[in-house]
Amino acid sequence: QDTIKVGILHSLSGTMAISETVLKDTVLMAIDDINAKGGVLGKKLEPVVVDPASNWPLFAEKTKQLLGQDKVSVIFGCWTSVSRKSVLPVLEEMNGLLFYPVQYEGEELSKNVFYTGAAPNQQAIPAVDYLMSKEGGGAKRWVLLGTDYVYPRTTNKILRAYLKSKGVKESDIDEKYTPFGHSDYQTIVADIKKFSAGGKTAVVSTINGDSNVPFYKELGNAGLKAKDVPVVAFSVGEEELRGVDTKPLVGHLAAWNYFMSLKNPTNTAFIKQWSDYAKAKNIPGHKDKPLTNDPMEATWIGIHMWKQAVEKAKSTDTDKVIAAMAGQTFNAPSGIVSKMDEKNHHLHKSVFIGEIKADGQFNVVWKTPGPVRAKPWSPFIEGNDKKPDYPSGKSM
Amino acid sequence: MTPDLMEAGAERVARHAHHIDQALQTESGGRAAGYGRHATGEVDVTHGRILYLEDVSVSFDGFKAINKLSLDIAPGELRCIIGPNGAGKTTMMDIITGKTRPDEGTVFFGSTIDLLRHKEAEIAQLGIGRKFQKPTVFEHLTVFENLELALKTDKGVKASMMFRLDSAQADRLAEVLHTIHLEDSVLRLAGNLSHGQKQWLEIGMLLMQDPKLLLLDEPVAGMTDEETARTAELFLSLKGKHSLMVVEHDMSFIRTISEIVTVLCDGAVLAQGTLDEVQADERVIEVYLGR
Amino acid sequence: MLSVKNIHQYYGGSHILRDVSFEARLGKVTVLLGRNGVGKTTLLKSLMGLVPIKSGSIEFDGAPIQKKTPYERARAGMGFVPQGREIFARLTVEENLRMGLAYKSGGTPIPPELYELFPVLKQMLNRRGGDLSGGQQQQLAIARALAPKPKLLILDEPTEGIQPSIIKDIGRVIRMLADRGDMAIVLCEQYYDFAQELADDYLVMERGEVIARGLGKDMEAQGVRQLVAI
Amino acid sequence: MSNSAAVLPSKGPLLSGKGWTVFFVALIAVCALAPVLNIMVPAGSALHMSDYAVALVGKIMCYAICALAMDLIWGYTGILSLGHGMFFALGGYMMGMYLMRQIGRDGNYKSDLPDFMVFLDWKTLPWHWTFSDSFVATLVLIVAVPGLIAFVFGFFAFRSRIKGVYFSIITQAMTFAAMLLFFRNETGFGGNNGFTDFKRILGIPIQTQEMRMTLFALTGLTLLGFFLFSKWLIGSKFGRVLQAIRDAETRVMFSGYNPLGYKLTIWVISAIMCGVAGALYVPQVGIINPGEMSAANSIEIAIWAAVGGRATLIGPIIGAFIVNGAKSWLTVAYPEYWLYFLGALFIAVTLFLPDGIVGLVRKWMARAKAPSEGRREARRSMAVEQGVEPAAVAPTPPPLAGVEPKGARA
Amino acid sequence: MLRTLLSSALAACLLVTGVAHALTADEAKAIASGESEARIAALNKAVATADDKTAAFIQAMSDDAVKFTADKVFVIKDDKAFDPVTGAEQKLPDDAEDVVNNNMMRGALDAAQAALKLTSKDDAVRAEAAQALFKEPDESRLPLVEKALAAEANPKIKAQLELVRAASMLSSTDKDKRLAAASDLGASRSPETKLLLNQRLADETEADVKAAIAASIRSIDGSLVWGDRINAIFSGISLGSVLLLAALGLAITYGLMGVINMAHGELMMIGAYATYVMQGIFQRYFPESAFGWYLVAAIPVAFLASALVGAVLERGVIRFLYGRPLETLLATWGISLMLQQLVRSLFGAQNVGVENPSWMSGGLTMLSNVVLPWNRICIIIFAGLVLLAMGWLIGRTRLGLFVRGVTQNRPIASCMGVNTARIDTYAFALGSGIAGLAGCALSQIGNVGPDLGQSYIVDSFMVVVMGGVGQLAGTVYAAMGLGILNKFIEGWAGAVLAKIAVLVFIIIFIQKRPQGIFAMKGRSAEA
Ligand SMILES: Nc1ncnc2c1ncn2[C@@H]1O[C@H](COP(=O)(O)OP(=O)(O)OP(=O)(O)O)[C@@H](O)[C@H]1O
Ligand SMILES: Nc1ncnc2c1ncn2[C@@H]1O[C@H](COP(=O)(O)OP(=O)(O)OP(=O)(O)O)[C@@H](O)[C@H]1O
Ligand SMILES: NC(N)=O
Ligand SMILES: [Mg+2]
Ligand SMILES: [Mg+2]
Repeated sequence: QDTIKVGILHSLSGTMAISETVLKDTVLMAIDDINAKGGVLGKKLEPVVVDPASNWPLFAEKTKQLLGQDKVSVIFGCWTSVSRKSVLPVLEEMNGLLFYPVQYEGEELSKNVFYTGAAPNQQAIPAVDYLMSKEGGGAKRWVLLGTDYVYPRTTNKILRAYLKSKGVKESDIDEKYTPFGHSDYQTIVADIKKFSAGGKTAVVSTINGDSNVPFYKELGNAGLKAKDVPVVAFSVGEEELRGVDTKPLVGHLAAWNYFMSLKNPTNTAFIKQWSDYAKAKNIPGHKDKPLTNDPMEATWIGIHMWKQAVEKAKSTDTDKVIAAMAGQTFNAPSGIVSKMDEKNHHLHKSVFIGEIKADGQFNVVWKTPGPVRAKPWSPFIEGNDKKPDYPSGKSM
Repeated sequence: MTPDLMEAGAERVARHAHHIDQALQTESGGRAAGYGRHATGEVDVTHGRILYLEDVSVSFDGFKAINKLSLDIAPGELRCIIGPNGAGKTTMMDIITGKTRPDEGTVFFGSTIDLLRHKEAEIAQLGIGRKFQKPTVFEHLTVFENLELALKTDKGVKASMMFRLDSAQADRLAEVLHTIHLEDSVLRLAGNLSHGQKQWLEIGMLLMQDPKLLLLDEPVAGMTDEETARTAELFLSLKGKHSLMVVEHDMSFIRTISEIVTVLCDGAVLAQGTLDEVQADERVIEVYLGR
Repeated sequence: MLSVKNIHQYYGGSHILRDVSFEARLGKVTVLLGRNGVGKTTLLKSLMGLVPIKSGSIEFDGAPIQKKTPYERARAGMGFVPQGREIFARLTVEENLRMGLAYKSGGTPIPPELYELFPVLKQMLNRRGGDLSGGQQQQLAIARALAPKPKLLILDEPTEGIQPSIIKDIGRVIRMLADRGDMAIVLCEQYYDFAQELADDYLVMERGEVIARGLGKDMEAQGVRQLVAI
Repeated sequence: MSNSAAVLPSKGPLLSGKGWTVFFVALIAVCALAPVLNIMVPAGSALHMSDYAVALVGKIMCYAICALAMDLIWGYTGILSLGHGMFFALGGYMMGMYLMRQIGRDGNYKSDLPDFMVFLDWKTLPWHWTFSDSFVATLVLIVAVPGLIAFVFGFFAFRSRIKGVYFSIITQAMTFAAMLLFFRNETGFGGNNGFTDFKRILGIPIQTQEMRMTLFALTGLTLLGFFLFSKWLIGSKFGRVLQAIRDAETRVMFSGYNPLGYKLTIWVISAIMCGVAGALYVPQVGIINPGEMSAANSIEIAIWAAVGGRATLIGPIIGAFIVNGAKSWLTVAYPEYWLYFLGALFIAVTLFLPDGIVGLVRKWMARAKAPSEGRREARRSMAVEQGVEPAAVAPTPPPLAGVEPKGARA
Repeated sequence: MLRTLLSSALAACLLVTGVAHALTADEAKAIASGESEARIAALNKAVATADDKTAAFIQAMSDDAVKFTADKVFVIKDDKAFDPVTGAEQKLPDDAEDVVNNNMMRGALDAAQAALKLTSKDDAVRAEAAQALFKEPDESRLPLVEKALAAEANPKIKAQLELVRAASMLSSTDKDKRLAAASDLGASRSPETKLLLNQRLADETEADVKAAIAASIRSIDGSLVWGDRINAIFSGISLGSVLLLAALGLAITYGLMGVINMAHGELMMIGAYATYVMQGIFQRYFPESAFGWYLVAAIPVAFLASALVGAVLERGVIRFLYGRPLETLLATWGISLMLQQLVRSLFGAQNVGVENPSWMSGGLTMLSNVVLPWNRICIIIFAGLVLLAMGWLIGRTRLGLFVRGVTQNRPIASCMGVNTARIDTYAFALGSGIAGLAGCALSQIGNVGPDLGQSYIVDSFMVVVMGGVGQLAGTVYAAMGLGILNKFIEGWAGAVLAKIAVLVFIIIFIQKRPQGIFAMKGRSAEA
């Protein structure tokens, strides 16, 4: 066997294709890059791309296929939490390895998964802190607005507990949900306006996917300015803003662990590599306007760390790689040396808060002094204090 | 649901059940009135009328298609109905079979069954069969299956799951097939028959249904003279055992079969009598026959 | 005007028309007789192009038309009253008539004679075609075919479901149209007396073949009535 | 009167001799051959049936049950339901609830309650979980819940004489509403994550090959059982009444049948079949969530039936296998282009195989039996009656092909 | 904090009134870089003694047109760098960084600009300045406001300035002033005032001032109720018009022609992408001033693009399927899959950005709390126009007559001399083109991506069916009814429950009217 197979499990069709397709290309770029530099353990990486088509049971089926038929050594994939939850039993049963690159709600820790996206304490909490600060506008009232599913619900549950601990009254928090694909935000924007007359208000948006564009368009046209009511989003990055006229949105915020606008040599190189790759591969959209975003960076970090771990373990054996992953470090495009936690399978990450600029990029207006360690079991959820901070079943 | 809502609901159900009971009583009330002279499910014709319409009216968007129509038919009678196009003949059949609800008036089957209280299927089960003006058969079923479906049996769901054609029924079916001249076509899909053949098939289905009252809307339209004659023969043979109401525009056909002819015009009876009588009626000549 | 030569036609493997030939003359009524299911409707439909023929030729006004689409035939001057009325149920009576004028230029008015012939249509001008009674619909179908003043009028059992007085009127109209001399008429009819009265020429079909033909005035003599009966 | 002239068709057996042979071959393949190939034959062997293949075929068999159910209601009765995904999901959720309870204290939070409830701070099981720890009750619910909901929905809809697209659209509204409802965390079905990470059934670990083969064989048996049942149903007069309803409902009423009872019966049967399929599906794919109720899923069920051939019982089963098999293969072989192939397949089937794949096979067989030169001509003529111009029909078969008149007169 | 900084700065400004002095390089640097608070302090100091250069520099700061290096600040104009002090053109060093303004800084910049503009000669500018100052009231600014008030001739601006004065006094240390301000502000009836009062209420300690503030808030609330109602109705109509646009094309392809067109959504998507392409063309080949017109140009292009695709589909696939509606479901489903993937291959899987032209951005302020977004207003009008045009075309023209005739009875229509094949193509293309128009309109309020169609298809079918298949008027009623109902329920039950409730409503409604709102009655319905 002269190649090492790498599974890529991102939806290329269906509702999630909008977000996931680019991650597939990121993995392919990384594989090209690694192969060009001599591969791993002297072997070339061979990508196996499948399309789970935004269908959750299909994610499980494809995982079975990747692990069972194609015998891939590792899988890079999933975006939504439900897709991850769907592949989890298969991974655990067949002892596969998944790198999951998206910010998520936590409350999970599997030995077979490495979480390279943010846990709530690496994204949501710092963002709220910032908005409460003088610099961030000193918000007193909060609208927690999300798409009706588990990630927003969990995040908001954690935030609610956190806000309460900061002395915010129940009546100063308004939690609202919209169905997936909701496209008419008139009522909600009007409600936010009304609510905001009661005191300095900030909106925390966990609106996901397709609903963001209509939401921001409505926001812009209804004249809610960031100065008056700032909106901080956890699922809106450069790619999502591609579809939006950002001029009226200047000043609204997003919290991420990476922004394309970060200025550092690693990022410059990363962006250039992506631009060149997109042009060379004729990737629609990106060939004319290449954009990078947080999940892309998380994917990029993930595959490189995996490579390092394989080299350290001198094997692609899952257990050995898992062991070797602990404490891996990598020069991340976000400008820090990102470290895989020794125990909890999550990356240490810096948190950045960016304000939207007129060109769809972000101005970083605040960042954590250094990388933050993930708390997958949020302390703001009852009972989590007793949870071990490492995957069960993992030999420590 | 809150308890009081549930209570209200229960009450409504009870009231409804009572209502149904009463309705049933009126239906079987015939038994009491008839002093046990006929079994349940039979039509009470003790008053000499199998079908009875009184002051029936119906209008469509303000257009009065049936206007205070009163008409009755005796058991075993073959009644011919004629009248100009648009007189309301088909509409009248729609009312009798439950397809159209009249705005006012009463329609009785026998002296006890108020047809206005029944749905189409119930009316058919009570013993009223109908042939439509435009032949309607089950196009994707074979001739055989068309007839089998029409067969007079229990038409409930469970019964049809368990149904098997017994030999008496098979004989009856073969007999009807012969009558309607479709023996060669038993296994053809009804949809592939010609217009006239469909007419016959529909009549055949009616025969299978063995209804007490047959409503026939232009049964010989599109038939050759010879077939028209055969149809006439058939109807005459049915007369007596069954009651028939035949709508036709073919005067020679009417002549061969008619006893009493009713002329409808503008939704009401214009004239009634033997064919010769009505043919002599100036008004009938004016609106219908022409000079 | 119309000349049909040796046409054959099939439905799903069964041979429906077998070597049918005939001519329809200008100013004359050609009557087509035959029992149920012998293929009369099929023949008329193939004249209109609604069912394609397998072989044979159809010539109209001196030009072969067997390859033409129905609308081209209509434009060439063929009018059709189909069996079973086939009016546009959800169009009003007036719109139905205007459909009849489809290939005429936009402003062509509906000929007022039609309303004289079928007064009921005038009364019901704004009612939907589908709401009319069976006989009224049949009248509408005839009026619709007459509206553009075709050169050849094909009628498939036009008297079906029509009250006697109007049948008489229709008979008179057909006669009058034929006698005007600028129209050929092909009439398929079950109503023997009506057919005989109008026939200039007649054809009798049996199992897809023409088994007898001749002049209308000879029908009685040649025992056509019995032929149709058998 | 003599009745010797007419030869009445006698009622055929449930399956023909050949039919029974095929049936038993399938039975053996599902219950004996597949387990042997999966468990006994070593993984390296060419004959080995991989776990993946077992999972895939098992899943598709569940889909085939749905397609069969769709055929009963759509193909035979002419009622297009765009809500069968909901019944499927309901059956799945009933099973899922049981499986969640079987996790016991092995979940993340080591609680008696399912994880998501702990996480949402629920202290007790909500009322609708009352029976979820009993396997027997679960079996009852799998049938009862979809059945009852179908009954209530169908009763009102059919009583109001809702037909055609109006019915299709309200069934679509029904699933859509159910999907949104199940998405909500408050509803108590785990929100959009639904249920996953099952551990055992009846105390037996679910992730063993034996358990998997058992579920597989069970699914196969159910499919074959439902097939026989449908065959019997359609062969009875009941089945013909259904077809009559499809063709001319008013005539059915005037013949003395009350269509309400018939429609309701077949509707409920169809829903229950879907529910059972869903219940078998969940332990095999390991997840159930509201996505199963999306409009597209229900439409796909109809598509399997159409591809295979409506109003043929075997067709929908074949259709489910072909479409899903193609999908599984194409999403791996051509992950970026597979939608083109699939889309083209649907278009091709409608244009060239109006009666589905089974229709095509039947036509071939009929042609082999009675080659007739008039056939193509006839096809053209019918197409023309459908309003297509002669020139355009050359490559297309007639809409009614396959229902060749059986005893055409000479 | 911001407020105290500003006040000290402005106090300083008052002390040295009239002693304007030119911007210095150090000032510019202090404003452009460093910690926000220090920058604001520097800004305010500069404003106090502002001259034209300072004003221009502050303007450049707000426009994000300033860069800086460790020791120098540059103003960027037309890709060239200038020295803010001298105005001379400079070479921009490679390590120059963008100035970063966060919301706080932007607030300060706005206030500073407003303060500078209060003496402008242009009424509009002054009005805007007064408005801006109202949002950042401060007692220390009173003298400035008083002065402006004294000089102000325009009664409208004067009224606004009086409000600014009241707002500035609201946090005065003098309780009487606060009391007076609280009751004065009750007359302003805008949400901004309410916000000010609420903020004060949180800090206020005196009971009677509290009572006065609460009374003012109540009176404001009372007058805002009407605005809320108008908002609700407007959003209902607006949602209704979106549904209507989405459904109109389907009313032809499905309602009239009987094609269960699952690709309808994708035809809308094509219209939206056509709009996107037109935007690109305008960006690339037309002068910037013409950009606003791209949407106008996109309307016919979107129509034609979708109509063309529709015509091709009709010719290639649909026309073999007339009379077999269920087959059209299958085929068009296949088509929709392919079109989606085609767009993914051509434009990428991600959404593309379509901007509102400037004349469609922002909103029309009707009442203080009623801002009707222009894009929504335009869509309502557009939907109305499309509806009228379509109604006329279908109901009043010969083409419309033929379309209706042909779709009812194809063979007979052809016997009447109608070229049915052509009419079918026209009709389907027309329906598709209208879908394209809908896509063009939707690009102005929502996503443009490969999934665009999927999110509307279910809704459009519901609207057409609920209205009664083939009933244009019914479609209109259904769209508006569902839109308003949805928004009404959303107001008190939230979006998710509203959607569920609307679906349940549809189910129940159809029970009552099994053929839709405008059911065809009588025989013609069965034929
Ligand atoms: N649904 C309806 N809407 C409007 N008018 C209707 C409707 N149904 C029937 N009519 C009208 O009612 C009248 C009676 O129609 P009906 O079909 O009963 O006549 P008929 O006597 O059967 O005529 P024919 O001999 O032509 O069949 C006609 O004028 C018809 O136009
Ligand atoms: N679509 C079809 N498919 C197959 N066979 C058909 C079809 N239409 C008609 N036929 C058959 O073709 C033969 C001729 O039918 P046609 O309609 O031409 O008869 P007709 O002479 O007009 O009869 P009628 O007097 O009853 O109208 C009949 O045997 C009929 O069963
Ligand atoms: N994990 C998320 N963003 O669904
Ligand atoms: Mg009639
Ligand atoms: Mg005929």
